[in-house]
Amino acid sequence: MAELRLIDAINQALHEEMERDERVLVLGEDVGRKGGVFGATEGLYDRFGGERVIDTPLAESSIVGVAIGMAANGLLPVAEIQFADFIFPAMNQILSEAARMRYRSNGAFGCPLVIRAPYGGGVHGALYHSQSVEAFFAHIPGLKVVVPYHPGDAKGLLKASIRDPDPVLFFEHKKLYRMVRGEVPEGDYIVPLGKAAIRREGKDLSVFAYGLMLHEALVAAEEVAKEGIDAEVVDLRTLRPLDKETLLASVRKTNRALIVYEDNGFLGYGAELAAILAEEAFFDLDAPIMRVTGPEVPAVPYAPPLERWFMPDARRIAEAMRRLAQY
Amino acid sequence: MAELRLIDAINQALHEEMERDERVLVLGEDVGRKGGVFGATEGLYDRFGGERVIDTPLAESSIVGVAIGMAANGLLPVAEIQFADFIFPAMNQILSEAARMRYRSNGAFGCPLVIRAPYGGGVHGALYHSQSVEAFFAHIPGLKVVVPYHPGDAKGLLKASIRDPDPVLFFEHKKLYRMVRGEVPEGDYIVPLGKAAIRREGKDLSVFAYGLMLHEALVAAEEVAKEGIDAEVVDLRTLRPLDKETLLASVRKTNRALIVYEDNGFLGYGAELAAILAEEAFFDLDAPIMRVTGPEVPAVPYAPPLERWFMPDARRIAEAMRRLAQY
Amino acid sequence: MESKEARGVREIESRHQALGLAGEHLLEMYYYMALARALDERMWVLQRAGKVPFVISGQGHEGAQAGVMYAIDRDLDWFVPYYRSVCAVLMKGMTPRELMLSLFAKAEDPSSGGRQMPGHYGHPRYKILSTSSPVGTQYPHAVGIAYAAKVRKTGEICVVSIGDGGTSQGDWHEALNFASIHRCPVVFVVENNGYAISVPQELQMAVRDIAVRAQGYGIPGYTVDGSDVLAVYAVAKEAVERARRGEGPSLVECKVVRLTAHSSDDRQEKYRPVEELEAIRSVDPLVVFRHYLERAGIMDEAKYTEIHTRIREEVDDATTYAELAPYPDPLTATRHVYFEENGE
Amino acid sequence: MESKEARGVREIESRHQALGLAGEHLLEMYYYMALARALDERMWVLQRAGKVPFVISGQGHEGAQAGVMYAIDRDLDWFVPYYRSVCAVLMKGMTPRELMLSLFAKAEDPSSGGRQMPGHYGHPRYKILSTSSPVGTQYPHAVGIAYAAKVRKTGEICVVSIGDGGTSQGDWHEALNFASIHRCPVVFVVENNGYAISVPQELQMAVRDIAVRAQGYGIPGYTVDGSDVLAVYAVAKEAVERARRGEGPSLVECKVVRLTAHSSDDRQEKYRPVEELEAIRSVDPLVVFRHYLERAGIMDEAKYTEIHTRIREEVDDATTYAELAPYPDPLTATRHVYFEENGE
Ligand SMILES: Cc1ncc(C[n+]2csc(CCOP(=O)(O)OP(=O)(O)O)c2C)c(N)n1
Ligand SMILES: Cc1ncc(C[n+]2csc(CCOP(=O)(O)OP(=O)(O)O)c2C)c(N)n1
Ligand SMILES: [Mg+2]
Ligand SMILES: [Mg+2]
Repeated sequence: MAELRLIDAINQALHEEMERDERVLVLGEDVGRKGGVFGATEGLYDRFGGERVIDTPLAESSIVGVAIGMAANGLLPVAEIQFADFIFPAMNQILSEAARMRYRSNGAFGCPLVIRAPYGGGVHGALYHSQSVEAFFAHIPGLKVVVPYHPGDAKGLLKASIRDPDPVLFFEHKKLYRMVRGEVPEGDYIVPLGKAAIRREGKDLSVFAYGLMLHEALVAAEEVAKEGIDAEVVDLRTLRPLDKETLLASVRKTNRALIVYEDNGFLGYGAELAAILAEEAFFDLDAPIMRVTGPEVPAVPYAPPLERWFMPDARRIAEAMRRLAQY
Repeated sequence: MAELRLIDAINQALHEEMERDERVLVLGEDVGRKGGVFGATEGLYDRFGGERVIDTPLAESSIVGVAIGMAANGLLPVAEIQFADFIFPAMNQILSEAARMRYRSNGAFGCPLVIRAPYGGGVHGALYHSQSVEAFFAHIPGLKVVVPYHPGDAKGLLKASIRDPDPVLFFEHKKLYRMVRGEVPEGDYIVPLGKAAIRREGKDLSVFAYGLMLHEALVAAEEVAKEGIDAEVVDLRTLRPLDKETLLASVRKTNRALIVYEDNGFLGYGAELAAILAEEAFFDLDAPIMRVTGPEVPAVPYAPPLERWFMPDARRIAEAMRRLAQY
Repeated sequence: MESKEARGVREIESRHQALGLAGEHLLEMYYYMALARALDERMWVLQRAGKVPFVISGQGHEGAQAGVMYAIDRDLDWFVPYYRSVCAVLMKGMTPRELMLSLFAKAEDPSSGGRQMPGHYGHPRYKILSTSSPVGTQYPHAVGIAYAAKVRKTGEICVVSIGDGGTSQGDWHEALNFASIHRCPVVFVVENNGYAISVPQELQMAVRDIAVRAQGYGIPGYTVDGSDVLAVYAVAKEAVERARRGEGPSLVECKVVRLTAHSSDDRQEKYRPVEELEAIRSVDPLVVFRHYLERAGIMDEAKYTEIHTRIREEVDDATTYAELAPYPDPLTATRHVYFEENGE
Repeated sequence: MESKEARGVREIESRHQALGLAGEHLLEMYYYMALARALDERMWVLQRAGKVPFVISGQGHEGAQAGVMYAIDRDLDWFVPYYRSVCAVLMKGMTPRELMLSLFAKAEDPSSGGRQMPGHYGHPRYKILSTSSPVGTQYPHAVGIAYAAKVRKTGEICVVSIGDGGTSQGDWHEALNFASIHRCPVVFVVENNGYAISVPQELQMAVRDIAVRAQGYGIPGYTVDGSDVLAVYAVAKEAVERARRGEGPSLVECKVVRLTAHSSDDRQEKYRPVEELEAIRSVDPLVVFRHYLERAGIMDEAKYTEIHTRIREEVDDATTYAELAPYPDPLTATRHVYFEENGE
């Protein structure tokens, strides 16, 4: 089994799925000749040609809108939004169209569409190349939202997303692309959507995270382990549909919950985790539900001291773990 | 003091503000000659003319985008989005531009802009004329989000919004427009943004709601009062910035929280209220934090039995109150 | 010397014959136009009678729709409608019952099972894509359908409709741009009735003819009188054939009239002058086309009565059927948010 | 008989004189173009040296920008830039130090206090609207600024810039449509360098000249060689005067070349042929304009040295100043999310 980076795993999944099923097609800005600004679509254009690997005009609404039409007429489009920050021109097509094609037609039409979007901060991307936008989409019934952390997951989750009959938003953390390596099985396999993974078992408290924050949480967990705090770290992987069973089971075991996300806190994704726990696991909780999140500003600023200030990291997560363990 | 409907209060506020300050200007689809599809801008065109009451092209992104430019050059635009459901083409302009003009320019530019949008279900509007979209915007730092319930509030809050130096989203529930009357002071006054109102004092449990759901909560509170349950009903009024003091103080008094919103539950606005309470009022809580929300489907269906099925109402809220009071 | 009248008939005959159309074809088009109108009028009656809360419809647009839809292969090709496409979806295969089921929001409504407002057509069997309310989103969908047809070599083309107001949306521009780059087999139709609810064309755009925009995408653009069914057919035929030949999209603007208010929630007297409302009656496509058929000797009193009797029966049947049909069960309301393994 | 050379000079002189420009005006334009280029080149050097993480810039676009900005009232009028507008914002008043402060993301950066990436210009004093990254959003802003100028009768006009790729966005279309309806005093500039990162114009649109789209909005459209500063000036002047007269917007497409990669994150060798990269050097606006100035006898060796010595000093000064300037204090990072009563 090869040790690959997240970006390689994604590239591999795209290659294999396009090879496997000629209905699969990739479209987006610079995904063709250039192979994507992050290289995720590297090699696809040479292998499959311009008809199936489309360098689109610079217009996100039509990237998604056209993909919806393709999906309605027998193709399986994988659209790339160059940065998650630039997904908002396509918001209407995603929310009003892709997400409710099935519901509004009472099941007559589906929308098997994947939208890949690199997201997240810590890469000197400033206000408009650093955003975590998952909360906007995880709120929308009819969509599925996936955020891989482990490269092996990334490949299997992306394949599952491409084969899924419903629209899936697939967010890839830019900083993770080339940061960590992980075992990626060769050939075909699937990691099912809607299942969280326990990355580290523990008994003192539960940490829920995804994407880059999962990495930081794991680092923090090892750190506090030295102090005798045994943290369970849960990788949510799919944000919608949420694996509620794993969430609740973990808290029922540890009786303490820490929720970590990079986005600003107010109504960010983790708010829903807290709300579910406060309703359904209230009597299992021995301590307040804590959150470590990005600060309440519009986005990650550029200057290095400001960017550092913004990003939640292992240090801050470890601190929160210590406070939580004290209850 | 006159007893007015919500729609009249809004119309009055617009008239008075345009009269008071010639920088105030109204733009949107059908806001001119027709006076708006709900009549909110009735009379403005005749009084102030087509230059200040603009019937725009059918293009929400430019309605907001042009308004942002107007605001940058000395005007105080009040944009109408005909239905909140149609705000998504303008998502990028609202989120990427209006909400962060000030932050990104380090305070050099502001964006004094109001976006009014009728929202909500129960009016036979089906999937695309019934949505509650406040959660998408209440998540965004740099925006303010207001949802009036009482007509007197509506006038004062709208005036405050127009005079606010930052972008304000002002959501008006369509069903409330002509449903309830309330005292609306004549002449000029302001209801400050960021302050909740306790509509009914109580000691057994706290209900947090806004818009139409506030009305349903009040009805439910009177019903359970007959059974000896004394509910406090808090009208949030401003969803961002949230009046956290009032939220926390109420729960510290009643030790029980019920959160009501019309939107689908998962990551809807009330999730954040629950998260805050679960973190900051954990030891004050005697019971799980409960939510009554719309169901987890893309939007309100049209057929009368389906629409009734969707809408949270006094009956369901009262049931939840009873359950909550039993802990 | 030939009488003036006889010469008139010959000219008229040569007009539709030059287009390869026989009398029976014209009668088929007329039938659909008249059926659409009759259904449409019935819908308003039902709304006024308080039997349904809402109606939005296509009176005045039927000629444009008949001309366009007659130019496609109605079995093979795709259609992406909008809420005024009553005549078009009937021609594409939907039945009066199906339309009435949607008006009454009944469980059996094939477009949405009663979930959507009336006018939100959709039907996979007839290759009519499901419609939403946000204006403009359908244009990129049509491009995607056409692109897929091209890649999959199905031979299909796709027709999509929108109003004049809809051309202001960014999606409209993005769709034309994308389609023209990739020469997608799509025909972009604009049914220009001069209004977007109350907003007149002068406040919607600074040009008289929307078709001039075609040049900005390097594609053919046509402006045609939507009350003249044959003129529309001729233009649509050209556009369809071009698409079929793989030469790419065209833009077809049909000037039509909106005979009713925007919808049952609107009162157009507030913003349209009385004279205008009177004047547009004279370009009612149904009246104009009937006149043509009569002058061409294709339709006489008897034929007219026969067609309209049939239509009346169909509309009555559809109304009764739909009115009596059951509403959807609330227990089904959570279904089809996502694909269901054992769905349907 | 007059020598060929002398005749050449006369022709040249008459060219700028016909436009009402004297030698000193041309030298001012040249100065800004050369200053922009020098700053720009320095930025790339600093990036390569690892002193800053990122650069995006306007090499090859300077001629178009100088021609346009010289046509406006730089004190009175508004400018809505994009990330290649280095020369334009300098002409609008920004200083080399201000640009370098933004490159280094220092606290004193007037555009954003170090919050935004370089190239995101903005300055209320110079009437340069704050820029974001999402391509296309600035076009409607410019329309709003122009509308406000009209309502407030300030006499201002507004110039806005974008690249060829940006014209594909819905916002681009919506802005042109809105402005043309209301005859807003705005000049829409497109700096067409034939690429959007790696995407060539043929995959961005099906037309050769973007200016043809102007017809779709009933406004004048111009396509002009962006390496020919005087040609750009002439066209821009017309557009500016039209706007000033209250006759509404114009669309000015300048064909320019992108001499560098899209940004420091890009490697254009991957998608641009070597021959093309060599060929575009010959239409470098700076070279072309210098040649003109020399032939017109406006610039000689001494003048050239004088200008470039001054520029070199300014660039050095700006670099040193910005490099030494302090970063913003993280304690300030929560500020200006909303208006602050005692702000600044
Ligand atoms: C995005 C969006 N904005 C606003 C509306 C409300 N609306 C529905 S139809 C309509 C006018 C459409 O006019 P036009 O495109 O000319 O079509 P017509 O009804 O005249 O055939 C408006 C504003 C909508 N449905 N979608
Ligand atoms: C909405 C949006 N989508 C994608 C991007 C990423 N991006 C930045 S610049 C660019 C290409 C712009 O090309 P063009 O408009 O031709 O301008 P040029 O850089 O060539 O001057 C892209 C795709 C973005 N900034 N915004
Ligand atoms: Mg219309
Ligand atoms: Mg370009």
